[in-house]
Amino acid sequence: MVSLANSYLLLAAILFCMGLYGALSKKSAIIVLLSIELMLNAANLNLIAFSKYGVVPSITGHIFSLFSIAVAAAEAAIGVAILIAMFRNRGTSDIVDMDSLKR
Amino acid sequence: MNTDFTQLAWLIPLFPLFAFMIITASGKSQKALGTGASIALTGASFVLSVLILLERLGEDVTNYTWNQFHWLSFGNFTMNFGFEITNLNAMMLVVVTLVSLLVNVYSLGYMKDDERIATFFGYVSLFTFSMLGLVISENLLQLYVFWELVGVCSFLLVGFWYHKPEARAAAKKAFIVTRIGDVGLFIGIALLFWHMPGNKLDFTSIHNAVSAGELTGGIATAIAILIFIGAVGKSGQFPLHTWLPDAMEGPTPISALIHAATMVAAGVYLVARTYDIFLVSEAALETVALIGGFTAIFAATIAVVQKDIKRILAYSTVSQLGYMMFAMGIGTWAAYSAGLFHLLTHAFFKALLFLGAGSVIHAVHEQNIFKMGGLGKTMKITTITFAIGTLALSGVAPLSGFWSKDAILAQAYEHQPLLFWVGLTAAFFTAFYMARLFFVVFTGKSQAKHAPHESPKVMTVPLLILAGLAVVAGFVYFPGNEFLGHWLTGMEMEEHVHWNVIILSNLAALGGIGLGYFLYGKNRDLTVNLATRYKGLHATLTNKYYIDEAYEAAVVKPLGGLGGVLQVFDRVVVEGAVKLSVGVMTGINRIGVHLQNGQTQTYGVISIVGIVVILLWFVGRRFLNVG
Amino acid sequence: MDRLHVADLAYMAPELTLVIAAIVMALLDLVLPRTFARNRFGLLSLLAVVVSGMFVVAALDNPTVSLLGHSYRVDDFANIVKLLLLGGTALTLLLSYGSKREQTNPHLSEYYYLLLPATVGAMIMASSGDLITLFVGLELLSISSYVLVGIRKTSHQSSEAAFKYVVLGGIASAFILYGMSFLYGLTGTTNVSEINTALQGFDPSFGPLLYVSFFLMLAGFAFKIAAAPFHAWAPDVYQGAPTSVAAYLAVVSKTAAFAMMFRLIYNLYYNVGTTEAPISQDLFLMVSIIAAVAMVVGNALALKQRNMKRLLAYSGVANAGYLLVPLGVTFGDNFLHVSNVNEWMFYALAYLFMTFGAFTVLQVVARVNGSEEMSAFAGLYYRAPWTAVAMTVFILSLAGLPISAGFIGKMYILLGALSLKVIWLAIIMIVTSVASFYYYFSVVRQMFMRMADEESSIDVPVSLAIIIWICAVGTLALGLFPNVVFDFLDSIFDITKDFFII
Amino acid sequence: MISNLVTFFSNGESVMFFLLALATITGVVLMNSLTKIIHMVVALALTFISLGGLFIMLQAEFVAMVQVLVYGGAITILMIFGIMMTKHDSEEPQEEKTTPQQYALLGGSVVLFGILFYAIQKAEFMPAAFNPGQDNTKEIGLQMYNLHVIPFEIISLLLTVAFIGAIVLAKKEEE
Amino acid sequence: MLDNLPLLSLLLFSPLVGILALLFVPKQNGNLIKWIAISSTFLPLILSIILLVQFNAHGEGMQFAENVRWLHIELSKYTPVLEGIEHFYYDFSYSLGVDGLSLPLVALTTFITAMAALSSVVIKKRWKTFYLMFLLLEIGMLGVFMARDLMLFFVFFEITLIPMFFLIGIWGNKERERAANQFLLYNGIGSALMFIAFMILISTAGFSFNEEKLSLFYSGSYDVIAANIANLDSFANAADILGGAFFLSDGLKAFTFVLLLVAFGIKLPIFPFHTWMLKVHTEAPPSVVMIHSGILLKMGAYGLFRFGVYMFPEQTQHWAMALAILGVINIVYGAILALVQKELKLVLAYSSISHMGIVLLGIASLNIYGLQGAAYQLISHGLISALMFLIVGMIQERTGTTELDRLGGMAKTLPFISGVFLIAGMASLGLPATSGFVAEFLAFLGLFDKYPVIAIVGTLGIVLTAVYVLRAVLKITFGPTEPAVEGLRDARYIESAPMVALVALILLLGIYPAVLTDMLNNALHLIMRGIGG
Repeated sequence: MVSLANSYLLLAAILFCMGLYGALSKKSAIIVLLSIELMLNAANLNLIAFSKYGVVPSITGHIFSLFSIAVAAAEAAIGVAILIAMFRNRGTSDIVDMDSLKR
Repeated sequence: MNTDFTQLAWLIPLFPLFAFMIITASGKSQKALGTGASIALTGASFVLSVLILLERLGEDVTNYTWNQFHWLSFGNFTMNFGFEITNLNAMMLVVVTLVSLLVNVYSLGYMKDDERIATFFGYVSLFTFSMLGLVISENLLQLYVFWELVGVCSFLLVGFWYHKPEARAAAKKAFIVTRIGDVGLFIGIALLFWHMPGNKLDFTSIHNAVSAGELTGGIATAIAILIFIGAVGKSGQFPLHTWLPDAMEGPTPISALIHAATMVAAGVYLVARTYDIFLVSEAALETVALIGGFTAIFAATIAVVQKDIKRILAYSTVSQLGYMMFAMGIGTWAAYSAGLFHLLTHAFFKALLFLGAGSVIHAVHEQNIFKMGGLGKTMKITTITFAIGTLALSGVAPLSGFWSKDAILAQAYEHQPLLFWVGLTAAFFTAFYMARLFFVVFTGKSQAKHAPHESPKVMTVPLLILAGLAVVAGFVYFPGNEFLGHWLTGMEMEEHVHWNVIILSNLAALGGIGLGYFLYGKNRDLTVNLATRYKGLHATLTNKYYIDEAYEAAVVKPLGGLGGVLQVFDRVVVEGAVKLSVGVMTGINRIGVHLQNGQTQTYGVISIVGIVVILLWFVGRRFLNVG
Repeated sequence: MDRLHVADLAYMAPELTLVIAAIVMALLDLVLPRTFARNRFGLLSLLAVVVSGMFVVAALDNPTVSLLGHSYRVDDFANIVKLLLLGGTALTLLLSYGSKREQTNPHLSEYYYLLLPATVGAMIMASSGDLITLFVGLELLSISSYVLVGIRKTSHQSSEAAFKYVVLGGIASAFILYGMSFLYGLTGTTNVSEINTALQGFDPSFGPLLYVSFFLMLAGFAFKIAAAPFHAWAPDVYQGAPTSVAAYLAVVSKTAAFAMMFRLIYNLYYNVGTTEAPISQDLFLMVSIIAAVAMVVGNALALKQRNMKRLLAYSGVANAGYLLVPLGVTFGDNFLHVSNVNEWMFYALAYLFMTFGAFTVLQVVARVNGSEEMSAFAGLYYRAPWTAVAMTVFILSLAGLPISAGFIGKMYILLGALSLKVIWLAIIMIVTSVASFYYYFSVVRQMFMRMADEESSIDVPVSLAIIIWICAVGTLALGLFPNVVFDFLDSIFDITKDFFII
Repeated sequence: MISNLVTFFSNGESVMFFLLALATITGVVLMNSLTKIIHMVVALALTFISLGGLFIMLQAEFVAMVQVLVYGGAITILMIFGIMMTKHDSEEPQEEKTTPQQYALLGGSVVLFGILFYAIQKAEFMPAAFNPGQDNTKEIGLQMYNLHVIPFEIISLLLTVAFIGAIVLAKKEEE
Repeated sequence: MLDNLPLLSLLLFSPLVGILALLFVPKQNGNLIKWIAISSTFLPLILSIILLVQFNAHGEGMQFAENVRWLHIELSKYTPVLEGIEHFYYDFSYSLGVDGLSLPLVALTTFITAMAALSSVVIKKRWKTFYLMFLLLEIGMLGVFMARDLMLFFVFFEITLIPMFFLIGIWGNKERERAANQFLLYNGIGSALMFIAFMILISTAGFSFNEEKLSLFYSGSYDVIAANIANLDSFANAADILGGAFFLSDGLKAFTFVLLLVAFGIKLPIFPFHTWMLKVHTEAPPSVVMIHSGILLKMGAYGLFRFGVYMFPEQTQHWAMALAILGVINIVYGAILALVQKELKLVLAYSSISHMGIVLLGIASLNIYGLQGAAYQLISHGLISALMFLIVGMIQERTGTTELDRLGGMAKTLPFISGVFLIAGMASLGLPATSGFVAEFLAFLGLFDKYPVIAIVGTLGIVLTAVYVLRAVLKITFGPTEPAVEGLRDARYIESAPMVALVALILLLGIYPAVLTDMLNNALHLIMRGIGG
């Protein structure tokens, strides 16, 4: 066992998949949004891990992950804002109730 | 040789065509113009035909051919049309124009009250044109063209009284049944085309090719039989005879012209025209002889029990045409001449009989012979001429029918003894049913509702002329005077006098007449007894051996059934296949729309499944060597 | 170390114009009294777009400029795409300007100053050669569009659509980012050309990872362009969003995502792999498969659709498939077929005209009948003949029938595919096009063969009429004289200099 | 097998990694199994914070700080606000039976993980020496404002847009 | 003077004159619209007669050729590997020309369109749109027969679909919309397959080298492609140039040939691709069916000649047997089904299927007789079916029905129409002295050389044709007068004019076929050279 690179990547993969699972299985819209954040976070973990253990280690990974954190925050904010607007209109925040647009 | 008139032979068909055009252009209201044009121009054709005939009666005549009309041409290939005058043609021209002229005149009286008389004359002219065109055709394809055209004219005239459903059915049947024969001829022509050196179809080339031995063996047999199938259709030979009796739905002059004298004889003419091919194939000749002989006796037996005057004559025509065919099938030039000789005489006396029948129908407005009776008293001329016709047809010496029939029987006697007896039996039946017809119609008590009257002059004069011809036409060819045979074939005919044949045939004729007189002239009640005693036989005969029913069951019904099946096939299988392929798309549509349920997470799952499937496929394919 | 100089900002003039306009409007919105009609911002935005477009035109055919390690590039691929994007934005502005319902939105001014940043994001996507910049541009576009979709916030359909879009868009972003992170890990850089160089000699053990990373990114992009099986959001979102936003998503957003895909996929993966393991072949085959699936699914789903917006969404799915074909078929062994990018650009232009035209006619009809169902089109020919004729032109073009831009576009794509003998894809493409006749022509049937309940004629607002005319004339002109565009592309665009980042 | 484990745990770094990874995964698992929404959010906060720890192990101190601040702080708080502003049943409703969709999702996620697992296991990373510089915060700053200044500026625009957008969407209409 | 005019373009776009004129007439002005439209269909007719007069029947190849660059897509910039080449491009031209095969079809098109325009005066609504579509359709059809570039051909082929869709869908009978849809989809599939085949041809056989200009190009030109396929040294026949990128292998050739066969087979139609046209025949307005059955079906056969047989002589030889069998199936199947239909239009629809089988037979015979027969059948059937539907239109207008059971005895009330109907029927069943006979005769004659047995089976169709034609024609014209036929008015002058003209042409072609066969000859001769029969 020379490096922990693969372990970090695996951890990220687990987080990504669980985030994905959560995003697509949870009924609560808030948790769905959080699960998406988790997926982005898994990617961040990947970036940081690669910036140390990658083929060509570099600081760029850090920068990339900073950008992605910013993006994730913005997305979360917009998501919650839309959810609030949605809640005002429909009185529910369950994602399963959002099916007036279909077929 | 003098060819002044022969060169002009192309005018002969054109005259009646011109008449047809005049009538078509002037419309059906111009009755006088229409009938006049038709009679005058047919007359012109007749005159020209006679002149040509006279021109050809001299010695050292050669066939005259002109064929410079490039009907069809592409590349190196040209199909020329033209006309050819041989002695055979010349004879046919005279027969056709003469009968046509007489029928034209006769129709003036017969059709007087029909409002479409001009149309009628138009059709007759068109028919005359086509028939003459057929006669002077220079090659087989041209002949085929006119062959079909006469068929159409026949169809039009059979269906002339189109509002009658029977006329419609008869016209349809006439056309379709002859068409079956035509297809045979068509195939024959196509095969001939490919097996003739130089792809020629004109009769001269055919003659040359056959003489040079370039057309022999199986293919010659095939072609000959196919051509004969054409003749079978047109001449109402068994098994394609069924249309001819039905065709009697047409006006009677038409029956005389088309279905007795000219068009139906075209089959015989066709065989004669292509006789070279038949001569190289024993099998083909035998077929012709067998079919002809069988038809002769077969149709004669049916005629014995028919009640409709025209139908009796129609079956008689079928039977006589069978006679001619079987003469052709004997395969000697003498028999050939005899067949054509019979064609000539038959044209006259059968036309006579039909026109006579027409005169009767005109008088009583009835076609069932048992509802007539006793007409001999009121319709003298008709009766006498009809009697002449009857005798001629029965083959009583020395009327024309006797000579021609005798010529055939003599040849059969020499070459095909079996067929001789067949012919003789047929002759007996012929005489019998004609006697029956004659005695029932013209003697005994009158059964008619209307008071019968003699027909006007325009109708009786043609009868008289034809009667005269029926008497004398036989003298152009009899043992000792082989003029016709020699003239037609260009060979020396040596006709043997077979007294036994002469006596037997006369006996048969007289026997038939005698029996007819015995049964229908004197003891008519007996016939009823006979009919009840031999119920089955009687029914078989009245129903014409159930041939129509057999066709109905064997061809028409299955065809309709097949049509129904294919209709279902078309709707279910063919369209079903289309629907199936459409179904793939709509299937995807249904699944897709079902998944489009508005649930965000479902959408995500669809994507995940998509990703996983494609990734598994590719990663597996490349790295795990699976899939 | 590379640095950005003030002078370099001149190269970014098109984007800066839009940014400045957006900021100015945001400030004006605060300052100006309520009585000031905010729809004038629409004209201001249009002005900004035009100015930005002029900057782009001025930059056409200049030598390629690359700033900060390809983080920002001005080349003709980017310029042409930017023209498409700006054109689409201009039409969007006109469309919303002519839409009564959108004009009464209390957040009209926000609509305008969100639309411009979205376009900036799209433009950045077209002109960057760095993963980080690309990702950020993509997110700028995405986040702005989430808001735009939900801007009619009192309508629950609008917010529902927005939320769906956020959730699925977020997942897609996560996929892209995750995929990019692997790419970064395997090469240690985010610079596209450097990644390609590094991948040329990659360690075979990274093979599966390369596939996975490629496909994760592909899935994310396919989501953005609404290619099946990542398409399911599109109909719902289009239906919920205001028409102008739906048109914007269908055209501008999609074009930008395509531009990014072309740039990235070719630059990153072209010629990667060895003869034994021709990885790039596999990767391009994946694209072809996605294209095929999109064509089939898009057209199949549209077959019985009665809502016009959803129908156009499905049609967009199918069109995404068509547009992916030039990407999937690559160049061939001997560089025989190198017109891929041109094919895409031509069809994207055609798609811009026909889709925008169709959305606009839909807007005209919905405005009068208050319904977006297909039945609202009944008897249109008798109520507004020229509009119906224009709609027919758009439909013919969408269906790929001559003489229209869509036909030439599809023909060009097919020629490309068949010059490399990719027959299966060509057959799928053309057969599904034929299947699309079914639903496209049911609109025609409504317009021409059914009678409307009302017979009164329809007036078309000027701004909408302008769009319809521009699109109809454009569609026909591209069909009749496509060589104008071909020659233009030929004179401007050079794939080696303007597309590949070396 | 066991010897592998022994070597693994003989290394302090590894032990640290193991603990943090355990915490991370525990958070996620809890998120997926808890029923109260607020608990789920807190469980995820655990994950986010442990990830910060992992970042520190990876010599990304600055990013770790940002991670804890943004994720562990801002986003978690945002979500809690979100929960409070939208009336929640606060219970994750339990489905009685598993739908085909859930099977598909579970299968899909597991297979996706399987593929990732396979790909990651296949990869052999031969790490070069990572030199984050003396002060990687400074290094990040230098790079951010030089090489990556354009995305940085765009992010500022993005945040503005998000800010305006969030206000527009979440603001209550005065009527 | 005429030599300098682009006659073909003038002809092709002459219907535009009518279109433009119509656009300026208010739609309420029905009579003016009709007269403008009808007279404007005579403009192309006159031009096509001028062409016929000017045409040199013995000249080889294309005449009146025009060639203008239409689509030129430069590729050289992107293709680094082609050293020493200055240009590399796609080249699709607006290129027109007529030869002995296409000119008669052009004339047929203008003639039947004019006749159909005359017979369309009975259209009851929306004349303006009707005639606009009508004229548009004419442009499309003319283009198909004149185009010398594959892409142009395809464009015109597709253009015909759209006006037809409207003509069926707006003015048809009850199920018009379904019929229009079916028409569009089936034909769409057909032309899609054709498009693929064309593209394959362009990207392989179309690839050429111009030494003078040092340029390589993909050409869409029919002549270039045909020449390249035939030329053994061309790129299309080289398996080794650039890895066989342009190699049209035997497999690919067979594939393309089958694609073309199916594509044109749908149009023709060949069994089992015929179901679509039943609906069109029953639902479309009769004057439109005149055009559909008279000309549009011929486009399929024309394509089969031009692209199938001429470009792929080997494949044609190889598939000749299959074609012959398909032809016979078409003939017999169509005939038997025509026999059981209860609706006159369906009888005629199946009859078209049956008659188009003759075209296949002619092609399959691979000799000049057969080809002549097939080509002759195109013209002949065009005229006959146009005449038939002209009459159907009149019957339908007068009685409101075309069901056989409800019609009868028309000869009494409508003698003129009945007479013409009878003539049409006779021509349809191949009566000598009508054009139908010549075609049938030549096609069968040709086939008898090659496949006598199949031909004999096929002749069964001749009998069946007689049966179904007479069944239908006699049911309607003969027999007792049905109530629906009572008290009707015979043909008006404007109706009888097209009838007389059509009958005259049918008879002329039947009596003196050399006028047409001579013209066809040089075009078919070229085809023969390929298949070397």
